[in-house]
Amino acid sequence: MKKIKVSLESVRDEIKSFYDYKQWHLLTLNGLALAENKMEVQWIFSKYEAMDEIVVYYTEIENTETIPSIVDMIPSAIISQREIVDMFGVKVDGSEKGLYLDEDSMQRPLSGCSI
Amino acid sequence: MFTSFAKAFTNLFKKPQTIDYPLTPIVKDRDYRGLIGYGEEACIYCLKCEKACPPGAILFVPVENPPENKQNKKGLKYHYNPYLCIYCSECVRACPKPDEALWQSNKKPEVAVMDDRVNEGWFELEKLKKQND
Amino acid sequence: MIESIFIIIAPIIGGLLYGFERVVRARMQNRQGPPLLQPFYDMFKLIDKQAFIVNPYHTILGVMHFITLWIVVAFIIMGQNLLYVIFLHLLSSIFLILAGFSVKSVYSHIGSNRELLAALAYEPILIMMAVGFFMVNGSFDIAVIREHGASIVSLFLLFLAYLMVIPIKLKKSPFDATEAHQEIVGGVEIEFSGIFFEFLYMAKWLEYIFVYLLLMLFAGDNILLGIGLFIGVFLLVNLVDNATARIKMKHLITIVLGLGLTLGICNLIGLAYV
Amino acid sequence: MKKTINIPLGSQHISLLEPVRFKFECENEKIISVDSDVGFVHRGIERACTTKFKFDAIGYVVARVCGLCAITHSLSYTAAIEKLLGGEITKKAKYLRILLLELDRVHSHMLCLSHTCENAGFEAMFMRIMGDRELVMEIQELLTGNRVQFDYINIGGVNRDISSEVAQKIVNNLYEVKQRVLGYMDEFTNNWSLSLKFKTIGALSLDDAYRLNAIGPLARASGLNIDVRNEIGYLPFSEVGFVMQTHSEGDINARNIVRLNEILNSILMCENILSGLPEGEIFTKLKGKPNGEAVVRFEAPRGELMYYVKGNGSAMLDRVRIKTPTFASIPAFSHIFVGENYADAPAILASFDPCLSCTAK
Repeated sequence: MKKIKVSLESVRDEIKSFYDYKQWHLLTLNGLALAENKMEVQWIFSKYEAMDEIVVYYTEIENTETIPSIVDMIPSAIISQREIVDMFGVKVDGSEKGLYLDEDSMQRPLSGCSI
Repeated sequence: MFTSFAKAFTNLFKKPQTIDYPLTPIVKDRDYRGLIGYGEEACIYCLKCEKACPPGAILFVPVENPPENKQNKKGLKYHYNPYLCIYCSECVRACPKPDEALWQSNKKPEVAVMDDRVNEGWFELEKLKKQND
Repeated sequence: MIESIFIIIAPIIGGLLYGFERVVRARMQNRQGPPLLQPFYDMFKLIDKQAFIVNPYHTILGVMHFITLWIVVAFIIMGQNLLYVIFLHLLSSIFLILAGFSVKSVYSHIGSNRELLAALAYEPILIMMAVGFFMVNGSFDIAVIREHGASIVSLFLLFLAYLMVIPIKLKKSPFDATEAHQEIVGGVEIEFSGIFFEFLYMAKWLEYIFVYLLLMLFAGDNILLGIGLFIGVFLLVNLVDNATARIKMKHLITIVLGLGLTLGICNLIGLAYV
Repeated sequence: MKKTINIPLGSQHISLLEPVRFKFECENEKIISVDSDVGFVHRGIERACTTKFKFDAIGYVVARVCGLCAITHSLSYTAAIEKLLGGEITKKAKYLRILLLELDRVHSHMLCLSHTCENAGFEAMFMRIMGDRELVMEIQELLTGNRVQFDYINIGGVNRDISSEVAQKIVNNLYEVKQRVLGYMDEFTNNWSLSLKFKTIGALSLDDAYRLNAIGPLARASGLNIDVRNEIGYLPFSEVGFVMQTHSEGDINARNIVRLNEILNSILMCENILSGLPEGEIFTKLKGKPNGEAVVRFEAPRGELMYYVKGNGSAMLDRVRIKTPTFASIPAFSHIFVGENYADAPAILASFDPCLSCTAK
């Protein structure tokens, strides 16, 4: 496992220059609570047909900061991004919608249904 | 397509694979992981099983409350909740005297009904346990 | 007298037939299956359930579907005109289709659409069948057809075409796209509930009676042949049900309309000129 | 007038008994766009792992994420902890782990195949495969003591040894399963109505598979060589005869064929393991507390499963991150649906082998 630290501003450029869609695939986005209102965000990649080659890009952010979206480069990141919005309460560019539904959400099945 | 056709036809004259369940009981293998058995005489009250149990289905709770002497391990009583148990047999592996003090049978728990107060009874025990810690 | 008793107990016979078919199907799939009287247990359960009325027309049309179908069965048993029977049966299908369109559910709409398309595919075959019977027996009356000898030899191609109609009507693979449990959750049935669904459920049993009574017309006055036909086709339909997947509406129409019409027309032309 | 209709599939639907919702926008019955929603049941297992349970009990907790790939979950977690503790387990334990992993794959693939058939309206095939699946379930029960929740893998090894009678029974049953699977192979390739439902339906091109990060049988059916068993050295998969199965078509039929081939390969691996099972202990006691970070991947029946574990030297872990196969494939799923007929949607969905129980962890 190789860990590469990047700054929040350069994360998009770093991933863009690194990511070749025929060689790497995104495993997931991961969050890690470090201290009071500080957290680490990780982008975990793995290489096709290679022995255990995993690259982790990570950056440390304040909880109030917004992390950039990488959906335009890696379409499958959308679902991890939406999950991280809900799990850590961070903001992700363009993914203001979370993944999980509140109990009183209008999108819940059978919401607005009264018997 | 024709093989399934023929198979469906020959199946007509075969004994069904499934059994008439509630009437015909299911036979469980000897090594099936089922309820945990407990032998009080052999138990040395090391409480290893209680610590090892992932869901916390084994509790040693003092008989008298509050206990006169907290060090008196013999004042503890073994409680086991078969409905919380995940039958992983971690406790049996942790037990210093397996087969005598603690063992795993291949029996399934009875279906619990409301009168058993499975949950409420257990919550009271958990509360007691917490108070004495 | 016997006829009226038959008419009254027709749904019960249909239910027994349906229950028996479920047992046979379970055995074909090598499993225990439900008891013979399961349809009736289901019925009692449905009666106990709370019934929701989505809108009155929907419910009324559903009940009308059942009543019309019962009348259809009654007409066949009484030996009425075959053309009347077929058109009245079409009417009962139309009631069901309208019921499906009268609610908001998407599944119900798709179900109605498919039901309509299926009716388009099998109705010409039924009509050609009536024409075929007329050409052989000189009458559309079922009573007359029953008095004549077996017409299965001269109407063999139509008989084959009719075999394709049976799975559509009984909602069996490969032609069960109109109901399509896994896709549209029963289609038109979806918005019926409780006792009103029971009417639809009983209509299904009557559908069994209708289909097999029409089939027995091919045997004419030969009752043994009629029973033989019934058993053979019953087994065949269930075996095919157990050997095929559900095909799409598009394929259903191509196959049933294309093949069925060809078979039917060949048979009629043959009858007219040979 | 509106030209399209919205058809919902889920969150409660007969063809899929799990809480996922796809909203199809259809023109007549042709799907033109898809919206998916997966977050209906969130159980907070990741959180429970770091707050409620000590690290040695979590293997049993994560096994409850999913009933079908229970073994892969506990195995991945255990492997991560073993990496952090730095111990080496015995060769026999490794072999037994592969044995159960492959048995699990066999029964999971059979479930998926039967489900695909059922959603294509082929009830008899569903019953047939489900009935034959009992053969595998039976030997799993003999081996581990339970049908579904195996609780077989322990930090340091496995919980039960295998007796010679059980080994013989496994060999016998697997031989039987192999014959049946060859029968399905015939059915899937030759049945006329199944070919109407499966061939050229729900195709995913190789480029799209790369672009959307498809994994598991879904990607392998499109010709993408991704199988984690090929990419990890932790368990000796190549020693026991692992061969990657791929197909080039990418449609439902290709997925089925890939799954069938994988079942055959798994059976071969199991037979190899049983014939060459090394002697030795099945359990090594590992001491210490996990400290540091580890990423472990395993090939679950549905695709790549990833565990990220961070420990801080105490009995409670800092973070457990689970990436389940279905979760990562949702974008690919949505992509495949576009342009297909709604009548095929349930069969396509079943051919992905979605596991929403994993997704809603």
